[in-house]
Amino acid sequence: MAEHAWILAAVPGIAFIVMAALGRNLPRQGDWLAVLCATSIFGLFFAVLANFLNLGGGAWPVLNSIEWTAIGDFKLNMGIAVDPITIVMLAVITTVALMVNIFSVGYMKGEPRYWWYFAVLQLFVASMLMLVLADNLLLLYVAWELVGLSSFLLIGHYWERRSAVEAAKKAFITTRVGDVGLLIGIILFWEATGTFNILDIIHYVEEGAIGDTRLFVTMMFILLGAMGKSAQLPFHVWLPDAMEGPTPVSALIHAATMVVAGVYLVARLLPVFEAAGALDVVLVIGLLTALFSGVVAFAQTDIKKVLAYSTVSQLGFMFVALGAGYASAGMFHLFTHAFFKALLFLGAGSVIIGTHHHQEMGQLGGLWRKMPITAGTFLIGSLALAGLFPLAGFWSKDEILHAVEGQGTFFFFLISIAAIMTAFYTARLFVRTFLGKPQDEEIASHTRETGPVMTLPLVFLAFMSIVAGFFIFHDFGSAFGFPGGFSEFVFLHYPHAFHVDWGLVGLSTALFVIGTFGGAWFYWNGRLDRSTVMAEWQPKVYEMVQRKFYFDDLYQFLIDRVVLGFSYLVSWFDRFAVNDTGVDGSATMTGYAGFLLKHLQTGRVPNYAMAIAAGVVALTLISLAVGS
Amino acid sequence: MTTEVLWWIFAVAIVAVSAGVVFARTVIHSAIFLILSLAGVGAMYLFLTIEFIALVQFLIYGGAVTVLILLALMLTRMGIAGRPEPTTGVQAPFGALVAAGLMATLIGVAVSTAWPGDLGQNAVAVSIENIGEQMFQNFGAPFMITAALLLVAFIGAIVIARQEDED
Amino acid sequence: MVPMENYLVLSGIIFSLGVYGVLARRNAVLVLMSVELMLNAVSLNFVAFSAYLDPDKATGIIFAVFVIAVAAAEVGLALAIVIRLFRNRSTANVDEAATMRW
Amino acid sequence: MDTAQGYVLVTALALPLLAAGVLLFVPGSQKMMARYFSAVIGAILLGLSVYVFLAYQAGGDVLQMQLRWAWIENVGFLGENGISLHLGVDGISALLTLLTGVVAFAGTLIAWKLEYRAKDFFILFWILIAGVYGTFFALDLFFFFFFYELAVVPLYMLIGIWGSTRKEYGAMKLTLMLVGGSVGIWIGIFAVVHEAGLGTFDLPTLWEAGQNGLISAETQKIIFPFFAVGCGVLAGLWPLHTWSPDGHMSAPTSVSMVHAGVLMKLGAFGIIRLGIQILPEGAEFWMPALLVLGTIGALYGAIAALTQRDFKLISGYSSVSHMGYVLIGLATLHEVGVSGAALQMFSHGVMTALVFLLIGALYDQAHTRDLSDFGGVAKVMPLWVIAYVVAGLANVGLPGLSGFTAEFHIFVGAFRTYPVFGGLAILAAAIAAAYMLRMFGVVFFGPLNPRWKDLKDLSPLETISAALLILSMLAMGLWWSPFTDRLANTVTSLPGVIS
Repeated sequence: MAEHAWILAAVPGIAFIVMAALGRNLPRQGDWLAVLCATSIFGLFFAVLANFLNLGGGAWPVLNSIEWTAIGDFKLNMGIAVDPITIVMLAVITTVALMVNIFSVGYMKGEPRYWWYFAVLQLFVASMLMLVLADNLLLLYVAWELVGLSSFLLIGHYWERRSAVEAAKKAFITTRVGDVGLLIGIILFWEATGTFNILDIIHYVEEGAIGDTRLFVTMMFILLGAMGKSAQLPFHVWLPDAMEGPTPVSALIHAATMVVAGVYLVARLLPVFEAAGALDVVLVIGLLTALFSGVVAFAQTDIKKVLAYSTVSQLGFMFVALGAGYASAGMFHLFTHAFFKALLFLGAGSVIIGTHHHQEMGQLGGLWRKMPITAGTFLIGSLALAGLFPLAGFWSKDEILHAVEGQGTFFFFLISIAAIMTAFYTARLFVRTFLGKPQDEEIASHTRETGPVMTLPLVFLAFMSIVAGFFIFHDFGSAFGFPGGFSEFVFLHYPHAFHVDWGLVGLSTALFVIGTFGGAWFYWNGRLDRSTVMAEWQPKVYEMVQRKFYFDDLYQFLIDRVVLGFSYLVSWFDRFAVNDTGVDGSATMTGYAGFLLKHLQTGRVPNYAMAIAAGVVALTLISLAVGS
Repeated sequence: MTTEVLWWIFAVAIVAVSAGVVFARTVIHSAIFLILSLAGVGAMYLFLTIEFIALVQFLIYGGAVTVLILLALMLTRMGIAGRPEPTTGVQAPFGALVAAGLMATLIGVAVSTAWPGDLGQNAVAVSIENIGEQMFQNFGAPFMITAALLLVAFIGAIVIARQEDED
Repeated sequence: MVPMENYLVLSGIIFSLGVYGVLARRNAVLVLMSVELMLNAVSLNFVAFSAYLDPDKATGIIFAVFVIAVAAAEVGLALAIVIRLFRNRSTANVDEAATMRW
Repeated sequence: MDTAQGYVLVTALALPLLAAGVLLFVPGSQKMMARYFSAVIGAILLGLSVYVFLAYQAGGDVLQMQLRWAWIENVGFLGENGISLHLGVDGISALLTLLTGVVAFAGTLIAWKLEYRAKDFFILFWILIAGVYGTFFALDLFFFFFFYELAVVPLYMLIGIWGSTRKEYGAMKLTLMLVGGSVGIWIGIFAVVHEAGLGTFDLPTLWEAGQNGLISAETQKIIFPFFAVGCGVLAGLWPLHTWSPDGHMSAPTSVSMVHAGVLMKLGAFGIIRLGIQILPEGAEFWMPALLVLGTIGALYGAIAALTQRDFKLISGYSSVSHMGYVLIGLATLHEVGVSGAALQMFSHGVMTALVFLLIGALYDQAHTRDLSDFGGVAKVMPLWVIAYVVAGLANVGLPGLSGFTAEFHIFVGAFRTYPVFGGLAILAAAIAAAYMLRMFGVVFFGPLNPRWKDLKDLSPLETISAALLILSMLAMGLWWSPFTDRLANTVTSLPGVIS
């Protein structure tokens, strides 16, 4: 079954075609088909997993490919490769996709284009699975673009809203800039090794087939693609705006799966990154992103925006782990983060439905009374994110701290700060939304707990947020599908047996406590007087944070003034220089020459006779001169 | 020897009357000079001992064509009315220049070229029988065409010059 | 006998005078007479060539005959045009008949 | 078998001419008759084109379905096979034949709603199509040029009579520029025939002459620019592209489709047929220059398209950009790059035909093409928007559609030979995303402008045409090998092409 894992991608792909073609006419607009599809791939995943484990480590990675196209010496194969890292991604994608599909049935009820939403969701799942199954970079790129397309379509689902259209456009174009880099990098790999196959490339690189400088340049281009998709600085701007999409989409695409594609790519190619000496770049970018978005998250008031910046920040954590050379730590954080962040987003979605489309923290508060299940699961998710022992987030963050330990005190200090910030804004988010008194009685009076179709996925994900961290343990992992525990399973050239470092646990807990209590103290019981202290004390700084350090403004300026300005210049050049001067100009010159020369045409016979006679004389003389 | 002297006298006379054609003040004078010039050229044909062509020259040119021209002059009442306006156009000086250049070229070419197969003093007379044979054996078709051309041309001339009713 | 070059030079002089007449004179009939001069010069040339270079074939002479015939046709037509011109525009000056221009 | 298949080519060539001849005798008032007749002819041509493409054996000889009818031999300087109607297809022309069939059929259906002098339109239309087929089939320089011109000339009347915005200007400029290019080609053709000294216009013979030194390297370097620039005008070579935006703006819908979809490809095809195949050394010498111009065109068109306000201008500039890719692909002289160029010709052909179809469908109702007049059109014209989004995404180079297949090959070829230009070309693809999405955002989405609430969606005929074109894009995007396999032998056989 493992070598036929492509079926996983084929099932939602077919579902997409069926639903796009017939969706509107199916009973219930085909949402049952979507859930059925998600369930079946969830089940198929276990079939793949069982088969994969049965084959045993010797048979890994499981390969299956066909010849795709050939022109002369240029041969191209397409296929799948299933190895532990793929299995981890498959686990995340199928699980979260199932939860989101179920949740969406409740969330999207009565929304416009209900069928289209589910159809595109299947397209996304198919592409995402293809992305992680691909055995070569070209297929990966194809899937990479297709997930981008699905993301574009889903962010812009409410296209009657101008802001949704703008956000979709921004997401597509920003990631597209990174994709240019990725494609260049992929082709540079082919240029150096003559293959797109990931395993072959790693093999060639380890043999030293690519020169140092060239390899470094290639990896920088690849990294651009990863940064664009994973919203790393300075490409992060699209992710918060992407919250214009329906909330379940944010949970699936913009928290759990698509945005971690960059992390997945870097983890996949980690040996190459290391050979190229590019790990430090990854580390620094991740660290900057983690700190930057942690700070910006403080000043956000929209639940989803806070979660979005939190996601950016957590992706930064993953990059930091990869940059430190610990693929397992990065992948583990990816794994746990997928569950609790999906939980938080779906929780936010539940809040939005329960309060009838309100997501500003300033209007909420005290929701736990009205929505106990949502509040409870959200609390679990928050604590997991903030890193409470022994929830999932704690273990993965612990791994990252452990990884960074080796990179020097400075980096360790900064990543600790970032961890505190995580706990702080998470606490702020939970306290302001669920605790204290309702800020708006009108909204509060209408608030109801959402139905089971939405709360059940929350409960399941909350459960996963608690237990997912335990996969790091040897015995637990072996018992539940990851033999040897997570980090041994996904060792990827970095055998790193896990053991609990109690010193780190203590430190980690201390970071959690500082951050959480800080956040809770500031915002407890709707005490906005405390929380506005910062804004009053340093209004400039506060504004800077609130304006996201002016990144968006800078980009807007660059696009409006520089890019479009250049375009106007080129258009002007084309009109006036090339067309009016060059093309029409030559026509005008011809006309003007005719205007001048027509005066030779006097219409008087003697003039013509004169010309003939003079011509005869001249020609005779010339022919005589030439002849002699 | 006498022939040559006579030839030179005729040659100078032809040049003189030809100049008279183009420089004469009135058109009638030009016409008279033209008749003399044509007759002179006819005489030249006699010097070449080709009597046939000389006869043609006298009959057609000296007779028919000049009569035609005089007729035209009378019809257009030119030469009768002494017109005050200049008889030469503005481009006369340039015309003189071009004509002089042409003359120099023609004379230069005529003198400097070594004509192949030049019989010189041994030139024999072309018999009228020979001309007749050549004309009707080798140039029959052009002869016919010329005849047709003449017919067409004169019909055309009549059509063009016809007095129309509305005039 | 005079050498052939004499005829050629004489014909060249007459031709050039004819050219001058065509270029310089304004009167259409005079222009026509100048053209006759030129044609005569050419005929003379042909005949001279025929007599000195190739008396057997007499091609030049036959050409001269044709030239004369065509000249007759030409004169007839041209004078008709001149008469027409004079009737329509009351002038026979060639530089005043300038409607065929841009 | 080969000759028998050659008669298929003759049929495809003669049928449109025959159709034009028959239509001459149809009374002008019988519009429906002319339409049905043309639709039938278009369908048969589509069938023949599909047959030619499918019957072309991927693993067989390069030239297939050859047929030769002698015309003028052993007269004057012409020797054996002096000028003959020599037809045949290689992989590239088989692909372009398919393109012609698809676009011509779609164009016929779109011309259905034309009311003004419908019969005369179809007569000229079929003459144009015959010219296109002839150019792709011809294996004789004389007939190549003959059909090339036959395709160009009817454009003047098609645009001048049935066009819209500033049609006289557009038609005149287009015709003058293209004919100017033809002069260069004509000079080049005579230079080649004279230099080869074989007294023949037969292309395969001349290809051999070019490769085995009968035409010296120095001469080749002199002649090549005549072909490159002459054909380049039609291919939208920068800076001789300006007829494209204006011409497209004024042309009627189905003419725009055929023009941008097929005719522009004749230029690039000419560069292969005449430039690379007859003059390999000249091609090698001049290709860097062509590469630079192609890259400038690709970037320039994309950047200029960013701020255009007229649908057709956006498509016109995007055509310049995409034909720039074709030139880049050819200029690599790399087997993958040149294949990419051929694929891009097909891809751009169907994509741009679809775009012009859609623009026409909107313009016929709205009578404006200004982007800022619209908004939220997706509400009233969902099919239209879906089709446009598909075309736009193909334009952007989204995997799964034909644009990516083609551009990927071009990029690979470019990186093997000129990496920096490859990078710039990829950058142009990113800019394409920006101008396409900008247009999507402004026109399709957002709140519906109430002025357009009565717009009608695609008519059934338009839907069929659009579906056919979309199907072609998907076919090439999803399953590469039927296309690449047919190109492989041809491309590797081109002289001077490296692997």
